[in-house]
Amino acid sequence: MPSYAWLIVWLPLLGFLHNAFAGYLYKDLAARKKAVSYIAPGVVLAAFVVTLAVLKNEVLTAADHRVIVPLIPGLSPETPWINIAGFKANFGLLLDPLSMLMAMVVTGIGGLIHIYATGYMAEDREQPRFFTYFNLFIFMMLLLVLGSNFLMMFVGWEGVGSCSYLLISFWYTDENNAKAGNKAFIVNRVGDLGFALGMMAIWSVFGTLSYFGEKGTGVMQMAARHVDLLGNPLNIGVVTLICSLLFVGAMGKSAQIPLWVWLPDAMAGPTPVSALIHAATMVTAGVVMLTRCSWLFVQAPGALQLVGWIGLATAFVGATIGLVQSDIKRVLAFSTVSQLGYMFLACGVGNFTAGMFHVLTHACFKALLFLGSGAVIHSMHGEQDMRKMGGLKKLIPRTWFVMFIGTYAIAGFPFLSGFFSKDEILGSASASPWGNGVLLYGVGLLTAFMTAFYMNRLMHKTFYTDARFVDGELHAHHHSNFDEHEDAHGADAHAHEGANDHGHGDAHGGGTVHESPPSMMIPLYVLAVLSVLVGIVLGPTKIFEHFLEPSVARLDLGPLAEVTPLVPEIVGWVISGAIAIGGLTLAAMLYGSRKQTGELTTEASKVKNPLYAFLANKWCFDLVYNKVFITIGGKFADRVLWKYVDVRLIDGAVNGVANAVGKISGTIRKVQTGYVRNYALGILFGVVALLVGLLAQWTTLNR
Amino acid sequence: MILSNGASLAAIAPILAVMITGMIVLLGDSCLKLWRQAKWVSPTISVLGLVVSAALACSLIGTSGQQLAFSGALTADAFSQACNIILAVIAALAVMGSATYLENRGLQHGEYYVLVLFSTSGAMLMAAASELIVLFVAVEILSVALYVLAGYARTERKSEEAALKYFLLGAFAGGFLLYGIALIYGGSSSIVPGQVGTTNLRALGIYLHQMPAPNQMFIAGTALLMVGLAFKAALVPFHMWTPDVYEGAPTSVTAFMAAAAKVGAFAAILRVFNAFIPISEYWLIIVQVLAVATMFGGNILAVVQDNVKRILAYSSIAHAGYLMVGISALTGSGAATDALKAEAHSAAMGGITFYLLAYGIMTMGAFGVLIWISRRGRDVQTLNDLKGLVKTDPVAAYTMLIFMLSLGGIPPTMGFMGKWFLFYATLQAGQLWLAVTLALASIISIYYYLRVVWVMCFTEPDENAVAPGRAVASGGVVVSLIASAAATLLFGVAPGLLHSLMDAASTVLRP
Amino acid sequence: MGNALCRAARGTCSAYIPGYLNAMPSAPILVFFILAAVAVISALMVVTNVNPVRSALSLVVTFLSVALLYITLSAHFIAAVQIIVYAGAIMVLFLFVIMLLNLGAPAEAEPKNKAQSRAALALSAVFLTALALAPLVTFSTDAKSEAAIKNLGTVSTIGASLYNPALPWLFPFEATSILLLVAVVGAIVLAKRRI
Amino acid sequence: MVPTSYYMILSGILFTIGVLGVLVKRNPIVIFMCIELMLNAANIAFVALGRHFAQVNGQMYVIFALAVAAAEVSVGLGIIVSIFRTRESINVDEMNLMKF
Repeated sequence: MPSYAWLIVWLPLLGFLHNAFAGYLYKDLAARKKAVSYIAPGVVLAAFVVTLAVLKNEVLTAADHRVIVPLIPGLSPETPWINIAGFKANFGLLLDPLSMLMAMVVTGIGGLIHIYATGYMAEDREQPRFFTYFNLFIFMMLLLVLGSNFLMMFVGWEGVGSCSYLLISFWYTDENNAKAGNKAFIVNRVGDLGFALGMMAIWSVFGTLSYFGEKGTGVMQMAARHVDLLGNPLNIGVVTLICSLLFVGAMGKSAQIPLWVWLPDAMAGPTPVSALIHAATMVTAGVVMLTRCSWLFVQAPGALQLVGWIGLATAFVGATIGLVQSDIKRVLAFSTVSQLGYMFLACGVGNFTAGMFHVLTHACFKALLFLGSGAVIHSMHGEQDMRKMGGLKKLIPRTWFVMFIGTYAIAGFPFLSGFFSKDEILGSASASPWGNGVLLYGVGLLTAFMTAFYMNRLMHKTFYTDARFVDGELHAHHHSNFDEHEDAHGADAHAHEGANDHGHGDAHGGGTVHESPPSMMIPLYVLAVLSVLVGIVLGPTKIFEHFLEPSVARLDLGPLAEVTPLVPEIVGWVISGAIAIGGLTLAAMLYGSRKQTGELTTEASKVKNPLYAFLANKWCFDLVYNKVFITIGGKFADRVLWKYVDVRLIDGAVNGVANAVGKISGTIRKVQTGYVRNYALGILFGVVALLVGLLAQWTTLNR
Repeated sequence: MILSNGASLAAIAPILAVMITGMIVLLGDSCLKLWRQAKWVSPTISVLGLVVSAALACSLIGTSGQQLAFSGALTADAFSQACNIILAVIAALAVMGSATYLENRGLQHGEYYVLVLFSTSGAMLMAAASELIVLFVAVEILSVALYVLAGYARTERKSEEAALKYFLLGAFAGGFLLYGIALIYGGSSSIVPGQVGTTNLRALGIYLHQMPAPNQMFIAGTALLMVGLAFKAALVPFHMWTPDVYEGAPTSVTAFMAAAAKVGAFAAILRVFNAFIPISEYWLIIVQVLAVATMFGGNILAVVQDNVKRILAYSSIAHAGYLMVGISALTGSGAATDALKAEAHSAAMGGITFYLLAYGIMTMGAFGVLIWISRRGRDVQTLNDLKGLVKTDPVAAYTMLIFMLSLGGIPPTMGFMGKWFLFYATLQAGQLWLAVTLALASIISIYYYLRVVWVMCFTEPDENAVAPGRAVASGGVVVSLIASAAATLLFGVAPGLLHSLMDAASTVLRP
Repeated sequence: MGNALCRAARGTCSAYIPGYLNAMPSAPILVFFILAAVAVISALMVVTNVNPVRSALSLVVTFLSVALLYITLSAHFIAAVQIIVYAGAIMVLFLFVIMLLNLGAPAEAEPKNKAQSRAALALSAVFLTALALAPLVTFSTDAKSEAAIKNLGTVSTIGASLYNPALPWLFPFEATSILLLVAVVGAIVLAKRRI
Repeated sequence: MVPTSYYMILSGILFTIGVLGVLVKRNPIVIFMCIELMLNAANIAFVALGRHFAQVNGQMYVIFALAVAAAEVSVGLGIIVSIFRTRESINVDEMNLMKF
C-alpha cells in the first residue's frame, strides 16, 4: 500500500506557494486575504488529518512502529539524494511515534494557531505575506521532525530559523524588531555550528547520517549495538563529544543558557508567531533532537549530565526573571525559557519520555496562554504592559476563562495537564542517576513554585484588580511607557498604527475593550480543553509512555540507575500539587486587591481581600515580602540575572562581538585608500609575505 | 592520453564555440547594418553560442578522461568541461542580464558581447591550461577584455577609474605571474631528470610525485605564480582593487567579472596546486593562511559597507576564502591513510566545482537583481536604494532574499550545499580547525547579508532612492533571474542532480 | 651617465661581432657587465626621471641593452623582435600618447608621499634580497656546451618549434590571436569618440 | 660563457626596479612603463634559462610575453586616453572616487 505521509509535508508547501503568489492570483486585496485565510489554515489542518490517518494506518500497524517512506511519492526512500564524492544522503520520512507526535503537535496546534491568526491578522494589509511565512514555517518544521536523517533535520532546523527571523521582524516599523530578528538569527547560527560539527562527527564515526536504515545501518541502530561504522566498539569520549556538539545546537534553538538571549527579544513578532514558533514548536526542536538521538545520549553520561545541569539552571533563572517582568508577553517568554529548561532537565536525567510529554502539554497550555495574551492585547488595542491593565475579567470574561485554565495548567494545578508532565519530570529528577536527585528535585520544586506565582501574578495584574486605564480612551501605544530594558519589545503596539494600517481606533470607534472575534476564541476553547485533558488522559494511564517507547532509548547504567525516587509517586503528587497551589495562593494574596500600581506599596492598609486580611501578621508579611522577595529576590533577578548576566554578559557578548567586528571593520577599511599606489604596495606586501613564507618553509624542510 | 591535433580541436569544442560566436558577433555587428540596428541580435546570438558551448561540454564531459590536447598545452579533461559548463552558464546569465541595462544607459553595442564572449573563452582556457604559458595567455585574454569592460561606461568617471585601477594592478600582478613562470621553468630543472626545465603542469606533477624535492627557485616561482592567480581570485591581501573596481564598473560587467574571473582563477589555482600536491608541505601553510585571511578579511570589511556593490565585492572576497579552504583540503594533509587522502581529494574537487557553480549563480543572481531594479540612467548603489523593496517590487526582493540566504549559506539553497561539501572535504582531509574557521567566518557574513534583507524587507521605501518604482524589466534579465533563483533552490534541495558534474571533476587525478 | 652611455655604445658595436666575443674568454663577462650596467642605470632613470618623455627614452635604452643581452645569450631572433616590437612599436606608442596628452612637462615634482616611498623601498629591498639570496643563484655553473646553444636563437629553430604540431606552442600561438583581437576591439571601444 | 645566475640576478634587479617604479610613480603612463620593465626582466630570465637548458622553450615564452605586452599596451593606453578626455588629467592620485 502506498504511503500518504508525503502529503503531510507537501500540503503546507502548497499553501505557502498559494499565499506567496496570491498577489498574482487575486487582484483584489480583500479577495486575496479571504482566500489566504481559508487556504493557510486549511492546508495545515488537512495535514493534521493526514497525520492522524498515517498514524493509525501506517505507523501503529508497522512492526516496531517504525517505517521509512519516500518524501516524493514513487521514489524509494533508499534513493540517494546526494551521492557525491563519497558523501551520501537519502531523503525519506521517518514515521515513528516521536515524529508522528511532533507532526500532530505541529499540524494540530499549528492549525489552531493558524485559525487564530486569521482573526488576529484580519486587519493587517500584509496578511498574505504573514501566512506565506507561516505556512513555510510549518513545512520546515515538518521537515525537521519527519526527516529521516540529520541533514534533513538540519535543513528544517535552518529553515525554521529563517522563517522565525522573517516573522519576528514582521512588524518592522521599529528598528528594534529587526535587531531582535538579527540577534535570534545570529545566536542560532552559533548553535547551528555545533549542530553541523556534531553531524560531521557522526558522519566520521558512523559513515551515515540516517537515523535508521535497512539491516541496522542507521546511526541509532549502530549506537544501540555500541558499534561504529567498522564494527569497532564505540569510543565513549567521541560519543560524548558528538552529543555535546548536538546539544550546543539544541541550546541555540531551544534557548538554553547561555544561548537563550534571543527568545525574550523574539517576542517582538506578532503574538501568533510567539505562540507557534517561540512556544509550541520551534523552540522545542532541541528537545526533539535530543530525544531523537537518545540512543546516542544514553551512551554519553557526561553529555547527559551537562544537559541536566543546563536545563536546571535555565529553568531556575528563567522563572526568577519571570517574577519581575511587567510586559505580559515577556512573562510568558521567560516562562517558556524556564519550561524548556524543565524539558532538558528531564532529558538530562535520562527520562526523554517525560521531556517529550512536557513538550506536548506545554505546547497546549503555552499556546493557549500566548494566544490568550494576544487576545488581551488585541482587546487592549496593543497595550502589553500589565501595569496598565487590570479589571479585564468583567470586560472580556471568555478570554479570562481560557487564560485562567492556561495559568492553572502551567502552574501544575492538580489534575490539569501541566501537573502530570511536571510531576513526571520532578519524579525522575529526584531519582536522578547522577546522584544529585535532592538538588534537582529541590530546585525543580522551587521553580515550580515560582512558575505558579508569577503566572497568577500575571492573571491578577491583568484581570482582577481595578482597571488602570480608562475604557473608551484606549489608543494604540508606543512602548515609551515600558521599563528601559524592555523598550525593544512593544511590537504588537505598532501593528495597530504604523505601516500595517491595523487601525483599531477607527475600526471600533473609540477604542473600547472588546472580546475577540470567534476565529480567535474557538482555537482558545479547543486549547483550553486540551490543556485540561491531555495530561490526565495520557499521563497516569501511561498511554503516552507506551506510545513513545519505540522511539526512545532507555538509559541503562546498570546498578547506577537503581536510584529510588526521593518520595513515592502519590506523595510526589501531593507535594507538586501543594507547591502549585501555594504559589498561586501567594500571588493571589499579594496581588489580590492592588488598585493602582499593581505592585506592592506600603499602603498595605488599603488591602481588602478577606483571605489576605485574615492573615493576622499581614504587615509583617508584607514587609518581609517587600524586603525579601521584591527587594532582594526581585532586584537579584532584575539587576543581576537579567541586567547583568543576560544584558551585560550574554547580550553583551553578542552585541560586543558585533560591535568589535564593526570597529575592526571600520579600522581596516581605511587600508582601502582608493590609491593605486597603496594597492600596489599591498600586493607587494603580499608578494614579500608569500615569498619569505615559502622560502622559510623550504629552509625548515631542507635543513 | 595525448590527443592528436584534430581530436584536440574536438575536445576543446566548447571553447572554440565561444570564440567563434564572438567572431560572428563581431563581424555581424560591424558589417551588417540590420544586425546592428536590431539590438536584440547580438545578445541572442551570444546566448545561443553559449548554449551550444554548454551543450558541447555536457556531451564531452562523460567521455573525456585525462586528455592532453595540443601536445600538452591543454588538459581537455572532465574538470575543464565542468568549468566550461559553469562559465557558459555564467556568461549566458550575464548576457541576458546586460541587454536592458546597457540599453538604459546608452551603452548597447555589439562590442560588449564580443568582449564578454572572448573573456569567457579566456576563463575557459584558464581552466584547461596545463602549460603555464598558456595559462598566462589565457589570463591575459580574460583580463584585457575585462579591463575594457570595466571602463565600458566611458563617460563616467567611476567606470574609467575602475578600468585604470584594474588595468594597472592587473598588469602589475601579471608581471609577477610571468616572473613566477620563469622561476618555475628554471627551478624545475632540479627535479626534472636530464636537467631541462618545463612548465607543463602535468609533467611537473609527475616529476614532483617521483621526486618531491623542489629547489628554492621553484619555491619562489610557486610563490609568484600564486600571487598572479591570487590577484585574479581576489585573495587578501591581493584583494584591494576588488571593491573599487566592482563599484565603478557598470553593474552588468561587475556581475560577469565577479563570477567569471573568479571561476577562471580558481580553476587555474586548482590545476596548479593539484599538480603541486606532492610538495604540499611547502605551500599548504601559506594557502591556509591566505584562506583564513581572505575569509575574515572579506567578511569583516563587508560589515560596515553601505554600498551594495561593495558589500557584494567583499562578500565575493570572502567566498574566495571559502574556496581556498577547498584547495587546502585538496591535499588531504591531515588524513591518516593514502586511501583517505584520495577520498579527501575527490571530495575537495567535487566540492570546489559545486561551489564554483553555486557561487557563479548566486553572484549573477544578486547582481542581476541590482541590474533589474536599476532605473534609466542611474545605478543602484547604496543600501538606501533598496529600502522597502519588498513593497515596491516584491518579486525582486524575494529573489534577492534567496540569493542572500544562499550567499550566507542557509539551507535549502545552493550556497548551503556548497559550504557543506567544502566542510565535508575539509573534515575528510583532517583539517578540522579550518572547517571551524570557515563556519565562524560565515557567521560574521550573516550580519551583512541580513542587513541587505532587513533593508529590503523591513524598511519603508525611500523617496530619494534610485528605485522606488517597479523596474521596466526586459525578458532577458527576468529569465536570467528566475533561472538563477530556481537553480539556487533546486540544487540546494537536490544537489544530487549535479552529481555527474562533480563526479567528473573529481576524476582529476591526484599526482 | 655620459660615460655609461659611451660604454653602452661600445658594447653595442662589439656585440655585433660574435667572433670577437668568442675569441676573448674574459670578454663576454665584461660585455655582460657593461650591458647590465647600462640596463640597470637606464631602468633606474625610468623611475627617477620626473619628465615622462625622459622616462620613455630611458626605457628605450633599457630595451636596447636588453636586446643586446639577448644576443649574448644567442637569442638572435628574440633580440631582433625586442628591438622591433618593444623599442620600436611599443615605445613609439608610449611617446605618441605622452605627446598626444601633452604630458611632457609635469606641473609638479613627485613623489611627495614619503611613507609610501619608504615602504616601497623597504619591501622592494626585501623582495630582491629574498629572490637573489638563493633562488636566482641556483645556477652557478653552465652545463651546456657552446655548440648545443649555437643555433637555438635562429629564426628557423624558432619557427620550426613554434609551428611544430608535436610541440605545445602551436596552440598558445593561435590563442594569442584571440588576445590581439580582444586588444584591437578593446582599444577601439575605449578610444573612439562614438561607437 | 657568462653564468646563467648573472643573468638571473640582472633580471631580478630590473624586475625590482620595475616594481619600485610602479609603487612610487604617479603618472599612469610611467607606471605602465615600469610594468613593461618587469615583463622585460622576466623575458631575460626566460632566455637565460632557455640557454642554460639548451632549450628553445625559453625563447618561446618570450614571444608570447611580447604579444601579451603589445595587447596590454594598446588597451592600457586606450584607457589612459579615454580618462584624459573626461578629466583632462591622468594623475593616479586624483583617482580615488571609490575607496574604503
